[in-house]
Amino acid sequence: MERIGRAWNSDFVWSFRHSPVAVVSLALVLVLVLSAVFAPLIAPYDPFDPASLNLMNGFSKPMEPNTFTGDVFWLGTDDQGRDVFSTILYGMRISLFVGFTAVLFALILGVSLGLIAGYVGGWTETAIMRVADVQLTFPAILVAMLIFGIAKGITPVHMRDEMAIWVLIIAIGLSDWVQFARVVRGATLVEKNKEYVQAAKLIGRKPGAIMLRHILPNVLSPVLVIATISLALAIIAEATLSFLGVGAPPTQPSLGTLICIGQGYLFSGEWWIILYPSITLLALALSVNLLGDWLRDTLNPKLR
Amino acid sequence: MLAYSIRRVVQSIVVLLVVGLVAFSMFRFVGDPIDNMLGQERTDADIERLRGELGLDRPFVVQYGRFLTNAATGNLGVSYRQGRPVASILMERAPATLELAAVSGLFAIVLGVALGVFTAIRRNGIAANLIMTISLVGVSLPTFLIGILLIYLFAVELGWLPSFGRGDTVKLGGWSTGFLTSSGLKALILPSITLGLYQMTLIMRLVRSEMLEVLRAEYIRFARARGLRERAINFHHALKNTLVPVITVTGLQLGSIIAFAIITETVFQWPGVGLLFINAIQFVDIPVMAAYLMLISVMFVGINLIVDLLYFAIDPRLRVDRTVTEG
Amino acid sequence: MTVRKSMLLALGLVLSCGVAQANTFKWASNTDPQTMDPHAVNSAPVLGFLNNVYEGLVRRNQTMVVEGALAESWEPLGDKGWRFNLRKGVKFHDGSDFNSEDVLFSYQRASSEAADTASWFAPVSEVKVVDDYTIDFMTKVANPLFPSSIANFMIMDKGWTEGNGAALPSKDKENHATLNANGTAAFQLAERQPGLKTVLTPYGGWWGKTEHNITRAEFTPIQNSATAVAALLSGNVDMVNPAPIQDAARLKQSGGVKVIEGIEARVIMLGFPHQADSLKFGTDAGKPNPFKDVRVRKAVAHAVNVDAILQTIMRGNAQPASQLVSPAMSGYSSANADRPAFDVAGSKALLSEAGYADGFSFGLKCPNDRYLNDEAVCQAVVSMLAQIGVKAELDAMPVRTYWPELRKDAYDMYLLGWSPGTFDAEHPIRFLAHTPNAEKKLGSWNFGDFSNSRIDEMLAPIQSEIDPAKRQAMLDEAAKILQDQVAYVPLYVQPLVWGARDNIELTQRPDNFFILRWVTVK
Amino acid sequence: MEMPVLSVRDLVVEIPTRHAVLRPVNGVTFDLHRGEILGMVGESGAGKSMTGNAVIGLLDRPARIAGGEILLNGERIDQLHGEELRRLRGKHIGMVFQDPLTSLNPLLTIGEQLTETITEHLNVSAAEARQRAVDGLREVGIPAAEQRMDAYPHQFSGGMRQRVVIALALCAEPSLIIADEPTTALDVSVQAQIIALLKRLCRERGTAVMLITHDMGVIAETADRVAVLYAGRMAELGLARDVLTQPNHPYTIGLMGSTPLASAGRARLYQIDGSMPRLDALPSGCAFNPRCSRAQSKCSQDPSPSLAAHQDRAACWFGGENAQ
Repeated sequence: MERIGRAWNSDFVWSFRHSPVAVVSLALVLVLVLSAVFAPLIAPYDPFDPASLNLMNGFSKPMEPNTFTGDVFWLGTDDQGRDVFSTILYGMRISLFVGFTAVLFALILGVSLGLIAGYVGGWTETAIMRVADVQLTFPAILVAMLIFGIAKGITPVHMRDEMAIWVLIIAIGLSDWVQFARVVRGATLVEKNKEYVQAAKLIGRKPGAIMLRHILPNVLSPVLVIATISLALAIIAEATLSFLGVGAPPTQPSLGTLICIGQGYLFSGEWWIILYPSITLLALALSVNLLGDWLRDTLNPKLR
Repeated sequence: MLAYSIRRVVQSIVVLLVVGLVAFSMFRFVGDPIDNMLGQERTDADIERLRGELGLDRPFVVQYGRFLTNAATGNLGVSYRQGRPVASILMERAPATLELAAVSGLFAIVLGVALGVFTAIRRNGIAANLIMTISLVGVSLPTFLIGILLIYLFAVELGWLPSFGRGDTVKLGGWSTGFLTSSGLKALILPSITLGLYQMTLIMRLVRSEMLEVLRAEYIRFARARGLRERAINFHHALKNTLVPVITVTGLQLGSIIAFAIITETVFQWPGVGLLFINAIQFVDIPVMAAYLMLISVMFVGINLIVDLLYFAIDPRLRVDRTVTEG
Repeated sequence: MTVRKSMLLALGLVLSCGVAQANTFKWASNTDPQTMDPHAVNSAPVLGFLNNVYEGLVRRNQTMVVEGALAESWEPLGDKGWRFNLRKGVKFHDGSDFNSEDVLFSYQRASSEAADTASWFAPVSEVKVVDDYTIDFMTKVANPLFPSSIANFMIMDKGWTEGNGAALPSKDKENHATLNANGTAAFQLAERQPGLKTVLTPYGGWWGKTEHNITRAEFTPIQNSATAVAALLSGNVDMVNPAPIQDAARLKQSGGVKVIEGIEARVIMLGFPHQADSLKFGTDAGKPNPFKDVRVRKAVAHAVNVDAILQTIMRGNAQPASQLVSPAMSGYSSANADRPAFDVAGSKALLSEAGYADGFSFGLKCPNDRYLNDEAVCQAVVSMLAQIGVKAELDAMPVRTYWPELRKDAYDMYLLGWSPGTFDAEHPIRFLAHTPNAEKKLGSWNFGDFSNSRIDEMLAPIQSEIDPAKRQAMLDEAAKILQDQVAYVPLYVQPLVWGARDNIELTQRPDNFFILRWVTVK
Repeated sequence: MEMPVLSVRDLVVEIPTRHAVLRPVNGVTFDLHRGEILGMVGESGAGKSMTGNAVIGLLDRPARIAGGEILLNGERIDQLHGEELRRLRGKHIGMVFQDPLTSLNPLLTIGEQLTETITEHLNVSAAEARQRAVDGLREVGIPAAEQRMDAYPHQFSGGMRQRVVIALALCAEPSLIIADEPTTALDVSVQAQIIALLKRLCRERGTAVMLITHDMGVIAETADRVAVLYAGRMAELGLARDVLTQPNHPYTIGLMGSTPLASAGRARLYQIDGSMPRLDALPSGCAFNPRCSRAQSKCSQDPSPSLAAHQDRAACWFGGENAQ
């Protein structure tokens, strides 16, 4: 109890409680993530079960009974009669899955490479950081596209759809590890020369393990900030790639794919097919961004 | 400085060689070039002839060397999809992308620096906070959505600006420019805003945070303690120091503009290299992809070199004379 | 009204008059003709575009009826072939004269190995120049349809083509003829930027009677259909082909824009693997191929609710199809005009009869950039098949990778659209129904290897029969066999939807060719 | 007696936080006369820099002057804002910061920094400003001052840079200099030179100096009078000679005792137990009482007696008697 009380009163939580923006955006993120995770329970329809679709429900307007079937859909339906609300929930699942997994992949890769570079030093460090520099000169989205393009060339045609999600994750993750590596390497360089590490070396403890124990806590807050901001970037990158038709396939539509599909109905009056996924994407990216911004300000007060 | 420059140039060449290797490997190993170049009704003789022509029977290193010398002399292969030399396709498309990138880069830098300085100086003001919040919306809004929104608003609903393409262009030598016709200039507006907006917000936020950092510096306090005017402090003392880190990142951002042009060009059907590239990805047109990669990397490396040199111009600490008076 | 305002108005009037006199016509399509060489690529976008620049011996008029072009008249040489009497005084755009040497040269070029149009000349045994303005095309057997089958065979100038080193067409390399053109038609190529812009200007020396009032025509490919619609709505282009079907209603409502609708000759259908032993995709991959059983194919035919597809995805703009050609084609079998009814119960019964009461899983291949809303139609088919317990895994891809996949037999079911180039029911029998025979260039698009000896037997008589009644009887029989065997499941006839500004008058031909010389700008 | 250059009365500086309002400076009172050097000593956090910043009007938000008054040459300056405050800085009050490395703008030549300050405050031509700048540099002992005008800060050593900083602080001829730990960041060998320079220049011009430091050695060498701060309050104020040799306040005694230089003659090093309390946890009564070896019950109940300028030396109930 006391610990909870202390945590509740800690500066971090205090400044969170007193930042309406942070509270609202965290609430929004939680609502969106939870509704994506529990999409199968929340969504009134399963948009991926073709047997449940009735083509005659196609293009139902939001909250209005369909002319042929009389069914009512909250946010309307798309050309196939799929409930837009359910599709958004499932699409967000894919967007978030790709986003989270890609960031996790980038984080693990970046943190390990940063640790190795900072700790081992010498030739290894030069090699890793050179690669990082080179990659940093290329925008993430381009790197992701290239990886996607190459993967598309390598995978057999019929595997492309199945592989697409994983290719996306790897492409976005690989394009995003550099920031993590840089921060961790910097912290490692500082920590490496501290006395306890030298002492640990002297008494024959494995310094690597010690470093891990001491460095990770030190870099936790910058890594958290980078991860949050990266998550927003990854979600947008995924949406962009899918929109360009080099991302999630229509069989596993993410928010970007839905917007891409909806764009075809921009002028035909079925505005809900593009509007609602766009709003969802914006809400998701904005709330994660706001949270990241707040985290950066709070954990890194000198930037406030 | 000379040593430094030489080192940078050598590094750039290494980068280009690595990128070249990636590009070559793509060409060589992603999909069978023979398969892609010959149609359905090919004969074994055709395959052998092409294999010889392309030198695919030689050792890898020889092939790579040949690829590089070809690339250096402007021979980038033939597009699988269009059946035309990639180099000439790129030459046709490059002006469109470069003009778009230049205009949106200018837009992003001018507005980004101005707004960044403004929000840093008035960091507690209502307007500054509003701008910061809007900028977060801007960062969270994917480029393609901005483009669609702008088209819908300004082209379809209001009918003020064209929705696609470059308008009329004028040929100047081998360069087709849209700067000289009114329709060309009008056509530039929406894509430039779309492309520049994201970079603008990034530059703005960067300038703001760097400026805030600088404004906290001791020499700014000292300048205040000396009774200098706020304007002199902000624009003479702080801005100059802010620009040093901003230049690096902005240089990188300019590189990204060329890459992000892919999205804008798709939305606006802007006939540049980005649109070419995205089509190449969809059709797995490897020579075009490889050539685009090489072209972009040459541009990036060039931009980076320029940025490094700009550094020298702005920051006296990096210049050669390091005479120190003992005291 | 103030003086200033009226002056501005007057100035505006002057300016708009100036523009009106210049009559620049801009149009957009989703694909760029990939070459300017009329023999290098046999695809509708290329041939349709080049029909404005090059001409054939014959051409089709607004209602698809064949009429003379570079040939003033033609007559059969018994059952040995056809004689064409060429038009005199025709000049190519570069000023050189047109004569029978050019026709012979073009024949040799278009039928060469390097050309993509060689299959058109499969029936031809020999071409003989009689004199400067007379030329004979000899056929192996009697071929009453030959003149109408070569409406897209375009004539190039021998001197120009050879002189520029383009004696043979080039599919995968650039040559002079892929970027330049020298035809005889009403328009000449003024500027060509592949993938960006192509400009045509009227040819002053054209032999025909000018019906258009265009002074300059600019073509821009716009891949993204929404962008194309935006361009039309905002007046950046005068015409788009195609206009997205879903936008037709909106375009009709908005001022200044109209929609031109028609029925294309193209029939959209589902195809099956008739010879494959096992399924290749889905969870049942490797299990025996159920589509070999006609009852399963019938079940599929009854499971697809074509009316629903037309109602929603096609927005009521298309008509259901019962056979491989649309009613507008010659040789259409009115006797077999009924298509299988939508009947889930009957479909399920057929399935359990065939031993698939619990359904099965397979892979459906589909293009996503070839036909109107092709992918959406496939998705709808997937959900309709799901109602009868058959699980289709959809794999949609660009057409460039689609055809190679089909040629590799990498499908369990596929979507195909077929537009008979001859506007006759014989055409799909030759390409889609006859047992594949590479040597005779027959059944070349019969990916599923459908084979029926009676059909194979009837093709030659259908091709050579002169008596319409006898011919129709054979075509009726063929249509019946294909329906009974469910060789394909014809779904609907694809609609043609073009969008244009109100001040544009144009003619929409059912083959989806856009002919500039019928355009007037008001 | 002539009017003091600086007169601080009951100065209170507050920092509102979410838990409480902190008072880093709480009722500080002192005078500073022309040509006089007042040493301000105390541990870090005692409020000496805060006092200096309050005087020159450079308190960082949310810190603010909450009470008392500050008079410069008889005029109140604690309520000035914006433009008036700006004109005061540099022109009437100069400041020298601790670290010469960071006090100078790295991207401007020292000539630019000097002339911009001079033209800002003195109505002189550009040429004259430059001449004054060169003179200023010469005065602080920069060799080849003319040429060095166009050098950038990084081309100077630390000591030289601090000389430049002093030249900058003095160039508009202010009547008061606030030197906030001017030698702390310098090499020991250079410290004495800088202190000597500062002392000489101020004596020559009659500039009053508020010398903030924690270095008793510097105080002993330089200051005319000494103010000892503890937890935002003035503990002791008196002539340097007296305070250093005969400290009255128990804290000062401890401070002297823990300073090697001053305690050289004593038998043992005197150590104060514990550390200065945090501002948000000040004890009741005299802030020093928990650490004071002489504390009595009175000390924990009543605040220590206030210290009126020039009257008592130490703010201690027992200071006067017990010290001797």
